[in-house]
Amino acid sequence: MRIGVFVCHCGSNIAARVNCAEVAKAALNFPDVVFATDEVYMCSEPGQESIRKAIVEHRLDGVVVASCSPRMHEVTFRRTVERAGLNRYMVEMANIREHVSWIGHDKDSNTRKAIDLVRIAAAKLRRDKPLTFKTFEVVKKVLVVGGGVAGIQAALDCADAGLDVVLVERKSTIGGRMAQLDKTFPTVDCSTCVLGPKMVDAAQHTRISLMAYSEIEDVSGYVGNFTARIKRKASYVDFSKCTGCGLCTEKCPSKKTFDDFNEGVGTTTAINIPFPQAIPKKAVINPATCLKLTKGKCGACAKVCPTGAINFDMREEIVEERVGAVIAATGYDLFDHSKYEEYGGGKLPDVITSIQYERMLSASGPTGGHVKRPSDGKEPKTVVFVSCVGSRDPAKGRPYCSNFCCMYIAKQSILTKDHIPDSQSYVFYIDIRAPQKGYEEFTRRAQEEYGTRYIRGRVSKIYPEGGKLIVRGADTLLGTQVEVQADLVVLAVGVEPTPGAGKLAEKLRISTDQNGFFMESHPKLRPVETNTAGVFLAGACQGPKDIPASVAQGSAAAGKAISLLARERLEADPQVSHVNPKRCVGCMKCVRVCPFKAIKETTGRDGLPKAEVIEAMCQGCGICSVVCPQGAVQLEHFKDDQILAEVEALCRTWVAKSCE
Amino acid sequence: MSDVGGKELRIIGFLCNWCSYGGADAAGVGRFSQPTDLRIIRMPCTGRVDPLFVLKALVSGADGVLVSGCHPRDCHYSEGNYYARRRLEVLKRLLPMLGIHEDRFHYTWVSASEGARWQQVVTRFTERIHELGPMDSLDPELAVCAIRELGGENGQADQPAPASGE
Amino acid sequence: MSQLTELKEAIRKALPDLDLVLGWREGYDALHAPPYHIRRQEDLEHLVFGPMCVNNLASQLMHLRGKKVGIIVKGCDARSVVELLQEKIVNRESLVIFAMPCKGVLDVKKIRRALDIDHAREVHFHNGTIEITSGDKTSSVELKDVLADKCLRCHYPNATEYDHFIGEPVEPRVSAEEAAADPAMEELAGMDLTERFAFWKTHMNRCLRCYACRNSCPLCFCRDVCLADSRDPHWQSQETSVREKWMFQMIHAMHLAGRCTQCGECERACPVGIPILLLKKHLNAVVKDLFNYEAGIDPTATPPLFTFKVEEENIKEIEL
Amino acid sequence: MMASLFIVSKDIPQWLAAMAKTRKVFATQRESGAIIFKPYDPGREVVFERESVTSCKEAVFPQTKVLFSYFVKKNPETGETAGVAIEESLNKPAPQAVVFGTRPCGTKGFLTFDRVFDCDRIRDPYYTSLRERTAFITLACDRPGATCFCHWVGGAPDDPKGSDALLTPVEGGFLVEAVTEKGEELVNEARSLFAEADEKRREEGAAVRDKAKGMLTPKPDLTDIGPALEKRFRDLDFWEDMTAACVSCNMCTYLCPTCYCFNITDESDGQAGVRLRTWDACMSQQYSLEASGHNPRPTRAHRMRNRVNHKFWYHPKEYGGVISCCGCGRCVKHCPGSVDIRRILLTALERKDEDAE
Repeated sequence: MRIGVFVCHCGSNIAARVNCAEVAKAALNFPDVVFATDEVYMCSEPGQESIRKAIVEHRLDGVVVASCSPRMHEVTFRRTVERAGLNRYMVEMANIREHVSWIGHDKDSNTRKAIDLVRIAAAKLRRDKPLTFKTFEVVKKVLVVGGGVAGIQAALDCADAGLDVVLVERKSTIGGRMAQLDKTFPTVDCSTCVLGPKMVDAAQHTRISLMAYSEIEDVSGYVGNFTARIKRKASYVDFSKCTGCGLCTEKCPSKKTFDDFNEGVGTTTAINIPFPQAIPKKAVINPATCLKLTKGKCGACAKVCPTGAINFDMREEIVEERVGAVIAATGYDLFDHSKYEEYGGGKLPDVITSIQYERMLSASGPTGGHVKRPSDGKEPKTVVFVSCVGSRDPAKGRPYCSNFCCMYIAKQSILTKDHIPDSQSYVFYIDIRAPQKGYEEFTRRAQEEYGTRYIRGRVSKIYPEGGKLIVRGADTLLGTQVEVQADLVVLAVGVEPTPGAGKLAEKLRISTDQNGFFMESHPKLRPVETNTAGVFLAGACQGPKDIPASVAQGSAAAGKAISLLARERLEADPQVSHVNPKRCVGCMKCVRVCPFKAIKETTGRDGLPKAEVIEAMCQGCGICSVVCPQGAVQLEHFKDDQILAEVEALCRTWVAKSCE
Repeated sequence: MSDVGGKELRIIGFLCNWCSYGGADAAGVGRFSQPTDLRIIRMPCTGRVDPLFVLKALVSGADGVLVSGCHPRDCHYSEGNYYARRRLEVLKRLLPMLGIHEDRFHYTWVSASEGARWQQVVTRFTERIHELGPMDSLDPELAVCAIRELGGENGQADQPAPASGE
Repeated sequence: MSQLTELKEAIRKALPDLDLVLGWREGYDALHAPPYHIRRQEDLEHLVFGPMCVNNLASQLMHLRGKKVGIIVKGCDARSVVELLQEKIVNRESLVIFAMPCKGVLDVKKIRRALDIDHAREVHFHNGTIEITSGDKTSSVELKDVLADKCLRCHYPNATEYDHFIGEPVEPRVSAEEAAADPAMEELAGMDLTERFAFWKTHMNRCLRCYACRNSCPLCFCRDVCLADSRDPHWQSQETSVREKWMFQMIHAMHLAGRCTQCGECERACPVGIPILLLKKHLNAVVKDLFNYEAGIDPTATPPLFTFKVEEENIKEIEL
Repeated sequence: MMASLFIVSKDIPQWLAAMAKTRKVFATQRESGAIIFKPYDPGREVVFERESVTSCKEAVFPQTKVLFSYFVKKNPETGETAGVAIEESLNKPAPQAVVFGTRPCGTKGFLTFDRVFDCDRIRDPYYTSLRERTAFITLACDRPGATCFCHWVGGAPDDPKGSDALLTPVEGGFLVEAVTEKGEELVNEARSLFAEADEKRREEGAAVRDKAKGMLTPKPDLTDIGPALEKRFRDLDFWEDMTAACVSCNMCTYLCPTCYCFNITDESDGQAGVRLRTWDACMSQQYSLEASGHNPRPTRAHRMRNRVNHKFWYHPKEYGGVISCCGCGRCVKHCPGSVDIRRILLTALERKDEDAE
């Protein structure tokens, strides 16, 4: 083999702390290395051109690039060598930037380390062989998980581009958090008026199949060919018959059911349609409170239903869908403020969450848009907003900012004044975060036009006294203690991943970050991709974000899915496992452990069982390789011999050194 | 911090491409300085890390071996690190019976976002290997000794080359 | 009817449906009973059973795939069969298991050490002693002093998986706790790291790389395509250095982790007395501790290293 | 042959130490119950009472021999190959060596090696360079065991063939007879340790040898063993039955004093490497494995047939009728399956008139 080694200075990023010329010189002495050079920017056009030229001039059949992380530029250099006529897999990278120059201060040690990393890359490359990829057909269908505004946007964009979409929503209606909101900032326009038409579009789009009241059971397969098993939960109402007339909800005698949509502000019936604009507008029975389902008596809804849609024998069912891409848009949940003992631990009726307040403000909400204290139903005159409840508080395990609370506090204080003109709002805040277009002006309006009083400081205690709530906190600007006698306290509870997010991440084989939000592939350059090909992210499931950001990300994720599925066939990564039938003894341990069911049992020429890899299904993890005691299963480009060569390349130099 | 105790030891890291290799990248991006003894071998998944690679490294002259992958539940291939956890734990408990200090081997989970944690892992592990010192050596390989006799280590054989093999 | 007669009778009846039955026959002296194949009724006359039947016949099953095979097993051998069933090397339908309750087998090396005998013409067992006639001299020794170590701590004298159980089950020699106590393990455990390193270096130095350990192991069924003498993948050179020889034992031990039934054939087979079973015993203890698993008990179980739990009760992540 | 001398048992270490001054001395020592050949170490006891497990062939035919090492030189400017430096191990003189305490059967094993590695057609320099420099001090056998059959194959418990000196155990010490000049030299180097053996001692020695011979079991006539094996060549059922206890390991061949097969492998990192000659074993599946994956000896039955046939049929055919088995019985005694080569021979002989189907 003839190997060329290309050492990148990365400007001064590498060169300042690694003697690149020396690395190149040392590399020239490695087995099979016949060319070595160093360049200022290997990834630049002249840099890539020098690789191409050297390949031709020196008849190279493999290239080591010592530069930044392969996670950054492996694809770039694969294209470079391909342009020069080599197989794209005949490149290995030595990461001498992130793993060397950026972390080590001593130039000599760094240079030695860089030489070693080039040595192992060359040792591995010697055992690389050209790989040719196979192509496979893609399913031109997208699964969108979550029917909030981000999911709806993603579904609509995909469908408009001609892709079929399965939109799965856990609740009985799409709309998500946005549907719960009364108004949106900074325009203070009606949330439902903005969202409603989009929901209708989604429901009526011929390419979108809406699966409400359903959850993802599991997802198998790989990019272009996922199989999702979707659980349709038992709603006890035949959606194909239900017209959403609502007669059943009027007759239902079980009226003490927790009102999920209204966040427990008021109660609802066991059979329920969450809100008038629900899409699909279908009733769903809550089995925990339904008298028929719990006690076997009643059935009032069935009697009144004009279409006979009620079916108490309904069972959940699993529906299988084959899709080519998945967009996760599962949104967010809210922090449980009962963890704040000092704020009453959730036991003070007049300390409510911002989303409960939002429902109260909503004309279609449980109070008909009248702001009432939960304890006595009276209109509050003094309303205190407390920001960062479960945000920016490492002690509560919530170190991050929830992004949009500052803005909705401003909005809610404005709305409070609109609803109760003689009211006074107070806001306890740490910082006011209003960086987007029109946001800063909006918070100023709250203060200047609506007289909301902003107090910079944390609230230390909330306790009831004489029918009021005493909110005690610090005013850090004045350096004094403040006490406000409030009628109602609204806690701006922080944002957290939905409870099912972790499980869904496992099913989709994507990562979550330290806070449980789905992790993007690259924080800057691949913000909607994940490390699992074909799975994209939209909305607050990736991190707290407001409506415009969620909508933008929904479109972005859709764009990624569209460009992926625009191709008829995808290229399968050829770095897959292969079974050498001469070595296979047929113990099928590999079959047992393969997470992708990519290895099957066949019969060898000797009539004995042998394992065989289904290449299109293999994802290249290499678990099989380790359980095969005789090394019959080998993962291309991560073969035993390659890893052993890397180990030996490192140890052998050291052994030789220690002999001295 | 780059030079622990003045002399480097041979430490090999097997890192999963998706999490810990990215974590090490993140540490680099964050300029979290670390000792330079560690040499990282990139693996597709900790599920690919055969415990025998670790043993091979240790008997071949490595003073310490570090394996790092995705946190449980975060495996890119959904299950690789679960298998790895079992194998590597068994391996860790085998080492003392071989007369090899179990601290020469460590396995851990570092995600792609945990650059600071990676810095901590590398720093502590390197310090620990330096506390243990170089590994007891076995007989040097024949090849190594033979090459040394030839003076070939610097690529400068001391006799004129017979033209064989060309 | 004696146990042997009963066994012969059972085999006689089963033989027409089988290609062969694995058993032990009389050897070159009364202390050795080599494995042999019973194919015809007349072969049965050579069949013997007793404490000299040391070989684990399950080692042969790999070579006999595709055939209908009968196998005579002791309690410990049966565990190897169970493991092979688990690993789908053996098909239960094409196997007929004749289970013999076992009171222990001899360790010929111990006998050689205890008694100065050249040729054991006759061997008799009674009342816990073994009486050996060599030349014109008869000497005896207590059976417990010449039984294989594994038998002294045996907790599985009766096969758990069988088609025919011959005779009455015997009581385990010791309780489970006593079975766990192992002087050889304790000795190794009592050493410090340097001593243990030196211990293995010394022992491995005399290893011949003859692979008697590997090939006697009922679970090393990939012995013909073993990593130790493969060029692709190239894990090992053929050099007989301690490094290579020890590495092979590490491969052997790791590949058996969670699978080894401690039948002891590897150590018995070693011509130069390397205590290679120690590593496997240790790993078995580790596996028991971590996964509460013992190999070769349940034919439907999955060996612990080929499965996992999302939450491992007994693996605590150690922070540096 | 030199007149008999006598050495008391406790002086043996002194003799060994004297020889070890200028030579590499291999002697039988006990490790974990197994008697093996190891380089002499004054701190360790040399044991004689039993035949060693390992044969002494390591001394002349090391299990691993570096034939040569090489290094591909590169032009430091261009990285292109500039030649290959080779170091031949033959250029380093082998040390003088003494093997102490082999039995006559084991010592005789090298006569088989000589026929193969040092004959008219071939002179293997790696072998002969060591062979020439190695002397054998053999211990006559006073009590053949259950697995001994040296007399079947032309040997005897006191056969001096191949030895440089022969010791016979007697009360309190050993009778010593130098067989060759080399042997004489070894005795003379520590002459003060030896006394002339008196009549009584010589008679005692003769009695010991006679007694040993008397202990041997009756021997069969192996004249027709070649044709008998030939008859069984295609009878795979026969070999299948004979190998029912075989696990196909390499032990019998590695312990055998006459098995001389080797393998040659290169170990290289692409630039520097060694060529190794290591023992190989025909009982291993790999031995006859072809590059295509085809194996002409796919089962242990095929392989056992080769081992037995080679020793008792092919080798005698090639080398003037000499059987290449020394009858030491190691392959029987240490075999994990107690496979008895004698039974194979006897059964083949029994069925020599029977044609294979």
